[in-house]
Amino acid sequence: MKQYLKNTWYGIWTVLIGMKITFKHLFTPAVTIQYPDVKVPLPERVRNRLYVNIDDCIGCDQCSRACPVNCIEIETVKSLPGENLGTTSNGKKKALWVTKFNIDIAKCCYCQLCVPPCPTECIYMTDVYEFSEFERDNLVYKFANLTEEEAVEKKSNYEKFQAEKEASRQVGAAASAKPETPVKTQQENKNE
Amino acid sequence: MKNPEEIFELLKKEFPEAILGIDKEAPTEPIILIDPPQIKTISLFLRDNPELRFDSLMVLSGVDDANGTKVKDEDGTDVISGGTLSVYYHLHSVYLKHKITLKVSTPRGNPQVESVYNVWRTSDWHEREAFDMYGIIFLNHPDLRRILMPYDWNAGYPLRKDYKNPEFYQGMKVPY
Amino acid sequence: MGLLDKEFSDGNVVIAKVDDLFNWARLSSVWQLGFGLACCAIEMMATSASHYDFDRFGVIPRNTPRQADAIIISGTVTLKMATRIKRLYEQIPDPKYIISMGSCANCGGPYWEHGYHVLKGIDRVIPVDVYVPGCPPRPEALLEGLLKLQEKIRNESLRKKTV
Amino acid sequence: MALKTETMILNMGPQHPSTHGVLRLELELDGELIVNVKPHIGYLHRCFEKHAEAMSYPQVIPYTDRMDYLASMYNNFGYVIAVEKLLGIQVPERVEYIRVIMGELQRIASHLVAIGTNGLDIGAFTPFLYLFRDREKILSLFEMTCGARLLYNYMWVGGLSHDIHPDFVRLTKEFINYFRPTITELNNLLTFNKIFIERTANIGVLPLDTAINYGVTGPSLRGSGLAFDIRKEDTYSIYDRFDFEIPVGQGLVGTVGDSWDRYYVRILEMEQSLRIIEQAIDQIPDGDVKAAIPKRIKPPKGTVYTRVENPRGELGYFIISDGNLNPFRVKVRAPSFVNLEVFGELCKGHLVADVIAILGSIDIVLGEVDR
Repeated sequence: MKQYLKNTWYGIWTVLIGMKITFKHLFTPAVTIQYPDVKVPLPERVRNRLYVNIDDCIGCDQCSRACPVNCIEIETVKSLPGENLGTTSNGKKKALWVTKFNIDIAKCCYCQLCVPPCPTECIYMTDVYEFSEFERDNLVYKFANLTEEEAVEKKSNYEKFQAEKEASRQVGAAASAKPETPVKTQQENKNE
Repeated sequence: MKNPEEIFELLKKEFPEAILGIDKEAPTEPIILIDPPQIKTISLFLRDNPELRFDSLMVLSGVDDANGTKVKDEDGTDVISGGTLSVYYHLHSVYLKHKITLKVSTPRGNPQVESVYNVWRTSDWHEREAFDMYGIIFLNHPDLRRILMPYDWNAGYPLRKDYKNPEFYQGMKVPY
Repeated sequence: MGLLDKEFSDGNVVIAKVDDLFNWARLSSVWQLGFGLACCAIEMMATSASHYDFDRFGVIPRNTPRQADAIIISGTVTLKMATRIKRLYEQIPDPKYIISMGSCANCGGPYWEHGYHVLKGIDRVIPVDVYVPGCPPRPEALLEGLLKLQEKIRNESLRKKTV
Repeated sequence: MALKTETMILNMGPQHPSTHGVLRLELELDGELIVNVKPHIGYLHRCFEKHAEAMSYPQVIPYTDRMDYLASMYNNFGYVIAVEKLLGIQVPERVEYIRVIMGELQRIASHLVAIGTNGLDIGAFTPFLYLFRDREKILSLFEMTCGARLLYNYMWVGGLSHDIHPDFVRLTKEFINYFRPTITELNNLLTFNKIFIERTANIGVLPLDTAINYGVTGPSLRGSGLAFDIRKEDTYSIYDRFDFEIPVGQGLVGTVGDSWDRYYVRILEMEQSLRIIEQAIDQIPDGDVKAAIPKRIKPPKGTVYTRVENPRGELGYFIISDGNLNPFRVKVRAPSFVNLEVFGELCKGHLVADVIAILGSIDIVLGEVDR
């Protein structure tokens, strides 16, 4: 009986201690962030939405290879010798048309493994985190700045150029090595 | 406290046929190779011998050695035939503080290993996992069911190197 | 409110006003099914905890689907779990809303390629209203997703949808 | 007179607020008493081991994050140690110190969730809110350092992804000073609350020999009274340089190894973690954190098993390398997976309401149980 009363008293007493603590907390400043009205500044290293500065991209495909989830899709077309694609902001010469640079941000796991390999520092993570969508397809971000027609054109240009080169080389090879026909076929095989 | 070589010598003396050898190529600890049907007797010895006292099984892992020959089946997918599946046992003594690794290899076509359920109860779920992932059958395990995959999964053992994912499971499309 | 949901074939002033009232009531008390799946669930818990306080938007976790208005699918949905989620979804009374939180629920996320046991997107099983990207999304991002959902509810109507 | 009665099967989960995720329990009941518990797992099986076989070594690190999502730093830690052992590389001193500090901060953050949810399940809502408030402070430290709140991908093979922020040392010290009194407050609020003690003391007693036979590790094993901690036992990184104690369960309010002991070990462990951080933060040497990161990680043929003391117990990585860029096999010895096995044993003979108290005291993370 004595133990029972003691236990009861102990129960009430410890609850009162707890209540004292909660009461004290009534007078501490609130920590809640009033989100839509107040937005706390994020630290500089914060990792949110990926962004690609396509003007600086040289189409080297390094980020896509580093990505563990393969959410970056890059397609490039080689430029023709006469074309000038300009340089990136840190002075690298561009040699490839980036016809497709898609990031499926819905797949991205925000690990930042794609950022360090980039030689021109054109892919980086921004502090934008508010980009929810009603449709999932809107989460595929297309960064390439060539229009589709342009991309097709570049592709066909390059193919034409390649074909011309091939033809001229075949003519050249035929001219230089006329007697040795088997070698020529071998070369052809290699080019395929 | 004993090092793995000493334990190997001790085991070799006790069970001359069941101990197949010691593999020292690993950069960390050597691996003692054991005949699959004998693993339970050896485990009991390892646990109960006062000099060894391996009272805890750290991890039991199934491995597909992928050392068989690859053949193409009618759909054109690679299927491995022949070769072995292995089970690694990492043991540890809480009181004597020594560690040891055991390995058993069993043919891929009929993978059967004696269960160590009665030696270390930890092995219960580990063995079920190895069965789930590799299809290794642990003899005398009291409750050998799938553990991580659904109970009605009938598309094979996912961690085998030649596993092929099914197209549908209960009407849900599986591939992306 | 299943009886009143999308029942009226033509709108009038009364329906329009009732619409507003209903939408306001619905959007300001989105009771969610307390339902954590994976990593995102921890961020969801953090959202309901002191710093972000989900309660400000009327979001209270309910432990049974029959009292809930919305599910936040917070994390990876595996094939084993998908059938259960479908069942839970079916038990929620109309109108019901789904927020898909995080990469995994959106499309399988990091597991889309080799995940033999991962459902590649919860929208293969149940319809999704808002996709919140992130892995895991920040609590603010989830709140923003909720605001988007409220936006959607605000524009709903009791009228039948014209095709 | 013994009436012949039938037992009843009660299903709990996978959607249940107190199962800490998607665990399904099949309870066999005799009235209110539990006769048998069958856990069904796998509802969050995310195929980590298959992914590890398809990725290169550094690409596996983001996936290790996602296993035990409450202790991502420690998962990274264990993995990078394993790969470094396989490669045979030494990391710079500075990296070791930062790793230890991050690991211990993560241990505190993880225990805060464990304690908070344990209390929440039993009915104590206020501590949950207070602890999440404190956890948010640790998360902001992590966010400042590596940019992510939950899944960090911070420790890389041979180094770290970022150096610490210039303010990190100051803010961590501030956090330690802030957090010490909070633990006392928590003790007053929850630990020694009579109602909490009544719910947890003498509930789910785990005897030591059962614990060892079932392979239980971490706070659950220490709660049973054995001072077994891999940080001391099989010391890794630079843990041998710090002075700290291993708290064990003593049965202060009940039997040794009951739920309350497992809970209290966590609180004592947080204090020890603070001690380690205090010692380490003053000793961080200067240097580069990316010095030893290899360009291409291609370990030699071989196998390695390393273990670290995760907040939940022994986290082991068993890696087989066949000399290629991808690991041949990565097996994870997940502490929660092993600790959950003993759960059925603990519940036998208790009431239904005790199930969640016991489950909370084991502190499982389903991401790690199922991987």
